[in-house]
Amino acid sequence: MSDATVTQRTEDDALALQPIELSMQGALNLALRDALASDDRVLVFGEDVGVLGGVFRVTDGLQADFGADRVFDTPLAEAGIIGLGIGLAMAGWRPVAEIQFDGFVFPAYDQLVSQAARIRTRTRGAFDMPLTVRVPSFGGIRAPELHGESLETYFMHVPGLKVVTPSTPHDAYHLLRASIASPDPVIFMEPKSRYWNRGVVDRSRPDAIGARLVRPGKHVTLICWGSMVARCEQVAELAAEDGIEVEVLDLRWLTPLDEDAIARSVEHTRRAVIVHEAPLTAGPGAEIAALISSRCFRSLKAPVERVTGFDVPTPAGDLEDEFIPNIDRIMFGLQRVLEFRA
Amino acid sequence: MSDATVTQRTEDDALALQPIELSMQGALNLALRDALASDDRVLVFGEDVGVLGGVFRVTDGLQADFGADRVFDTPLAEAGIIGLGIGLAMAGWRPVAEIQFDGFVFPAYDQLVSQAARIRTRTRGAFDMPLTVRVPSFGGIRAPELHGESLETYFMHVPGLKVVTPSTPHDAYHLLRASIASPDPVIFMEPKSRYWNRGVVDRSRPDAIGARLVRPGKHVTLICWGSMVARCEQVAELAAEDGIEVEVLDLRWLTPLDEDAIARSVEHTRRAVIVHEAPLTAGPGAEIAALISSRCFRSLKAPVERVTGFDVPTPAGDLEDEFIPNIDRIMFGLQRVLEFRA
Amino acid sequence: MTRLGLRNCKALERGASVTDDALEGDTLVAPLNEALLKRAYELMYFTRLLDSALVTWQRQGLIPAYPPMIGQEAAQVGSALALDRDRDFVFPTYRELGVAVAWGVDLSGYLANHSGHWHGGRWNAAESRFAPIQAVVGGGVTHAVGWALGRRLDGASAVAIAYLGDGASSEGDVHEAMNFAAVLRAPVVFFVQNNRWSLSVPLERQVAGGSVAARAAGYGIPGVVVDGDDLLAVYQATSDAAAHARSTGGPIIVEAMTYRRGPHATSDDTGRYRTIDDELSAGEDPLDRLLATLHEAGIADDAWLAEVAQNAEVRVEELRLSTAGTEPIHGAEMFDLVFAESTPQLQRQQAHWREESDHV
Amino acid sequence: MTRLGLRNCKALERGASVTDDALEGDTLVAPLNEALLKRAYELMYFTRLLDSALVTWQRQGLIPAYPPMIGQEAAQVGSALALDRDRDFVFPTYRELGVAVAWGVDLSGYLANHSGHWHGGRWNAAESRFAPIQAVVGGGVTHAVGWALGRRLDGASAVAIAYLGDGASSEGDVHEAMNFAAVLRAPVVFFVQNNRWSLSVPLERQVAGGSVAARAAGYGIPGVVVDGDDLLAVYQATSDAAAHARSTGGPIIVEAMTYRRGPHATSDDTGRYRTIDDELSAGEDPLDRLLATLHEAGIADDAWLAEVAQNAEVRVEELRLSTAGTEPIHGAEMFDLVFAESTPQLQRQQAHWREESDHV
Ligand SMILES: Cc1ncc(C[n+]2csc(CCOP(=O)(O)OP(=O)(O)O)c2C)c(N)n1
Ligand SMILES: Cc1ncc(C[n+]2csc(CCOP(=O)(O)OP(=O)(O)O)c2C)c(N)n1
Ligand SMILES: [Mg+2]
Ligand SMILES: [Mg+2]
Repeated sequence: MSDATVTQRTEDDALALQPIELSMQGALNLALRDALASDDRVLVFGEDVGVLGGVFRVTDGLQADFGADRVFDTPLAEAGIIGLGIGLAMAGWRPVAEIQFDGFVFPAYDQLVSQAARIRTRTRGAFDMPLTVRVPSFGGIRAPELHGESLETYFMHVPGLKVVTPSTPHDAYHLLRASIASPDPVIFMEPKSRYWNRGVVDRSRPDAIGARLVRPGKHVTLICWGSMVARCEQVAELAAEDGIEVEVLDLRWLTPLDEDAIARSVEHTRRAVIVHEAPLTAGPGAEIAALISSRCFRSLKAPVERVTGFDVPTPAGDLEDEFIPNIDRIMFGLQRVLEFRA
Repeated sequence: MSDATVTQRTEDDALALQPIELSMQGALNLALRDALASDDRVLVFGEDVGVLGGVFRVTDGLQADFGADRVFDTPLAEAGIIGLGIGLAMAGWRPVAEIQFDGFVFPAYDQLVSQAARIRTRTRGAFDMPLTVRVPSFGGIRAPELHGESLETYFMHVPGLKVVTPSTPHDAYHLLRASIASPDPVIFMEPKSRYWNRGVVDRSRPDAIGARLVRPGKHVTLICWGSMVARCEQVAELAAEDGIEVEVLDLRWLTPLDEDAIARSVEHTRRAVIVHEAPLTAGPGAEIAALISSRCFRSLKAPVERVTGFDVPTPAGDLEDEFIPNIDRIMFGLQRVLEFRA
Repeated sequence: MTRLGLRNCKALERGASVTDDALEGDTLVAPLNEALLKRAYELMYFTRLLDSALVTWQRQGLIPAYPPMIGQEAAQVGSALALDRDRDFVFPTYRELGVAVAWGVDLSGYLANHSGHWHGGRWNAAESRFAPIQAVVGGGVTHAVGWALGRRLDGASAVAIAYLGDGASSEGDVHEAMNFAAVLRAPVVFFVQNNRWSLSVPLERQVAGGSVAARAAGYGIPGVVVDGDDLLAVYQATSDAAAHARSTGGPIIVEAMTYRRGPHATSDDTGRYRTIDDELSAGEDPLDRLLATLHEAGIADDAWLAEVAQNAEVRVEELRLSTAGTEPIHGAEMFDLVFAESTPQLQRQQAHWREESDHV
Repeated sequence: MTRLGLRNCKALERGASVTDDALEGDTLVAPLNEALLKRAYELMYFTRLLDSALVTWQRQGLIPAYPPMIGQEAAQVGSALALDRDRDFVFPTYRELGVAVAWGVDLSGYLANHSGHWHGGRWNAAESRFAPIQAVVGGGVTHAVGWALGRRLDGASAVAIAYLGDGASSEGDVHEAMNFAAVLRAPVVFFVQNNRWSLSVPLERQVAGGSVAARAAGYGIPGVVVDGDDLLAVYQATSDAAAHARSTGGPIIVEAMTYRRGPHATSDDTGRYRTIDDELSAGEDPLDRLLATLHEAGIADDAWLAEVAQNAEVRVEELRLSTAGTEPIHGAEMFDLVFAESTPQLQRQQAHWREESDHV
């Protein structure tokens, strides 16, 4: 290779790595594109991800650019999709499967829990399981039943699965790249309601480890992830008007939990509110609340609050706003912990 | 009917209701038998429950006595079994389905989560869903992989499912009768390791509501259910030798949780240890610990301890004892809460 | 294999080989009489109008989304008319407007699902003998088997009809359902609308072998392929199938070859995955075909047709008004229907909810 | 439908109708030569001895449980010998001792599963090209499809063989796997050991239509029924099937009709659900049948047979010793294999575990 070529290449790369403004959908598409380009063992498949480019267009154009062997549609069967991914991984590929909507993870659940999550253990490490499962997740888009579920618990409780969800385009890019690079199965939950929100993606600044401190504050910690982060930032903004300094922590990884980041923040603020869309009981907030209550036992000034979906089947569009934590409910949660007197 | 017949009947009934000593397996068999006899809408089905009488003989003799229309074998397909149960319930039957082992719930999980649990909501109450799903559960019998799983979380987080598990033959009888009588889907987890332990079943003393105080004590509450209750009683016995009075609470129902019983006990003892076989993270103990930490915030003298299975795939027989909470580990848990100084 | 009314069905040439060895006990039902033919046309006409209106209403923002069924009117109306509303039971998918119309389901209740008022719809599923809209592809097919078995055990000669698409046939649940129905003897008509698309995926990349009815032989049950755009053929095939299920107590597959002429749903852009040529392969419109039959038989004069059109328009307008004016369901109902009786947890959550959010 | 070596197979009379329209590209593999025949007999003999020994060891308390495969030696050894250990891959169930033997899997590692040392077994699954023991009925069949597709995409002419039982055929996963393999073109041999029982449930209450291979036609793929107790027939059918998969890149179903002569597992009591007459219907022992063939061909003298027996006994005794003496796996390994790298949570839990329990 001549020097000129190298220089050219480097300049292209540098150019390519300029920060760009993208929607989260665009960032995810770019991450898949870069993964496919940089590692020819990466495969992308699922229902309608090929020709159509996915119902949310996250895989738009990938089949055209990388061919129908690497980006392809499967028949309509979720267990088949995950089982296929497991076998592909065993054959040395790096599969990125899509389950079209959160609610349709369940037909594949056996393959995730009893198979994908256990291959490493079952084979005593003879096989890696670099399977990424992209799942458009959470509510907020007025979709039909089972198109707006929040499945954190269903994944967090499974030993052998990693679980992650981005809240910004930048994080979406880097977390998806990290998930695909992972030698372990990762459930990548994409917050549907944030697909079209834009932000700057800087590919030269990878950032995919642990939680992200979104906003520092000293009176109370708001713990959130995925679809709820933007709302929690709004709440923090509003609270600031009343002189309340809310620290907002975006967990990003639900497995493994960044316990140190959580504890550090709550040791500092001594109060915590957890916000999630999933139902309350045995929800993701249960583990986090239990953890804080234990690790910050001495410093905690009020019981940890959980502002969450209710213990009801996630309702239809018209009632969605009654179910998903809204600003009022989060505010009430803050108030409860701030006003609590032991 | 002549008076003589009536008197005879009454005497038979009285006789029939005499307390009897039975294994838990026998008590469950009797409960099914009584349910089949007293309500001709009850059906019992699953893999190998008919001719064979179930791999644990819980349905032994039922097909012979009630006929192959009411007690029958299905093909080997768990989604099919639960889907069948849903349809039978819609046709006015009261189905009692068996999933042969805990680990094989997952192929049916979609039918449980997205279907059975939601039929009432989806039809705005036009249909009850009196489906009971019996699941031989938990470890302790040196079984192969996926025959010793503890699935509480997987059920507790699902709005629309009730979840219960007995620890004694008496409870097994009454809780199963209550489950079958319930107009809502109930997951009935049978602790395999306790199938052959005997106890007195008194059918004239129904007791199926809420938690059960197994042993009163004032220094610390041990919270447990199903397979762990006997072990916790042993621990309490041992602790008593050191002058520590352990209160043992058998939750029985994981959904709905008997929060008042939990809070009452912990308000009194001011310390709590939760014991379960399921993995720690997002396990059933997370919800209970979060609950206690919140409701008993002022009185709690130490962080709630969770003595649980680890965040690893439930291991094989040889390592089972390393995974399931043993007496030593529970003792350490007690010690940690008792010695904690704020 | 039984093939009925195959006037215009390319897909059939691909050579499914279905045996009808097991097809026994059929009682041929009286062929469609004049009144029934006209009734079918009315229903199809109204269905078409309402289906198109729903697409418009979605564009106008009246409803959030809708999966059109244009082109499947003969398959849906023909099959529904062949069953007995007083004893049979329908297990629909999400694209069964024509079935709901022909079955007489309360349509404003039906539309509640597409309006985002209530998942599953807002009619009485038990009284209407029409299960809620099913969001999980293939998710309700095993329920049909359970229901049918349950009624057989009751000694009732009732049949369940399970609607499913070509895409649904790939789901494991559908296989389990068919095998269960055959082994346990459940009188189910598995009614496959093979509309040659599953969202963006064409039949040949979905159904190995090309035909769902061809799988019947593997279960030792009868399978029938029918021209799904021929109302008479669909009615006849489904009547025969129901009679078979009723008299033998066992299942049967009917595969109606049709075409999804519209997008998958209002949000879908078919231009991304199919060509005009694809769409032209749909063949003649099922409504036109039935109309031609009516004309041939000399039983449709202009006055009657005008009346049909007029009635349909009036009803569609009524539904527009009822849809626009439907009282939203009160949020409290979320909490009331989880269990037969509420729990302390739900009561507490409901109390919080009442205090902390604004409600209409 | 292709039927091979049907000497003694009642179940076949029930009339599965499988087409072999799609069976193309087959290269007939050289028939078993003398050396191979003798090798097959040795493997079957050894398998039988080890299988019986395992039942004894279970009774003696050496191992907790075991699912005997007695009677399935021809099906297992014949199919395994027909594949290529250097490029193909086996996806077994939990009853595949004969396959493991013929494939050359490290048997003391294999037995670790039945000894309760380690779920899935303790051999190197990647190097042996033999997936771990699968506890979920039907659970590994889709993996075979993925693996085979993956190798096809690599341009390798490698075949996956997925073992499954008659019972497994009822699971939705198996249907999804077959349809995927056909649609996506994955070179998989679905090798069904139809041993006429799924635990206590007989074939006729399990497999509607009576034959799994009969379902092949519905997927537009070839299906073959073979006398599973005839070593030659099994070998030939599986060789042909593998050649078909290798050359076309597509799947095929081979159904070996056999009989589960033993209990489902050592804990099982067959007297509760099947009669002596049932058991007699199993027909002639596959080992005896192969021995007769060897005798007919004049290639098995007493000295050789004695040597076969002697070698088998020595090896079984070695395995008894290794099984009795296997170092148990250290509990710490539980924590090491959850992820490629440990997490703080796992490290903390492991530390607790180390301090709070007694370990060997
Ligand atoms: C289990 C499941 N997976 C995926 C989806 C998303 N989805 C909805 S409809 C559809 C295509 C269905 O095709 P088909 O069964 O042929 O019915 P049609 O839409 O043609 O009426 C898909 C992929 C779903 N609703 N459920
Ligand atoms: C998903 C699942 N359901 C149930 C079981 C319990 N079980 C183990 S083997 C078996 C019967 C399997 O029959 P078949 O597939 O014919 O194989 P065979 O035992 O005859 O070799 C059952 C019901 C299981 N292991 N996995
Ligand atoms: Mg379709
Ligand atoms: Mg079998």
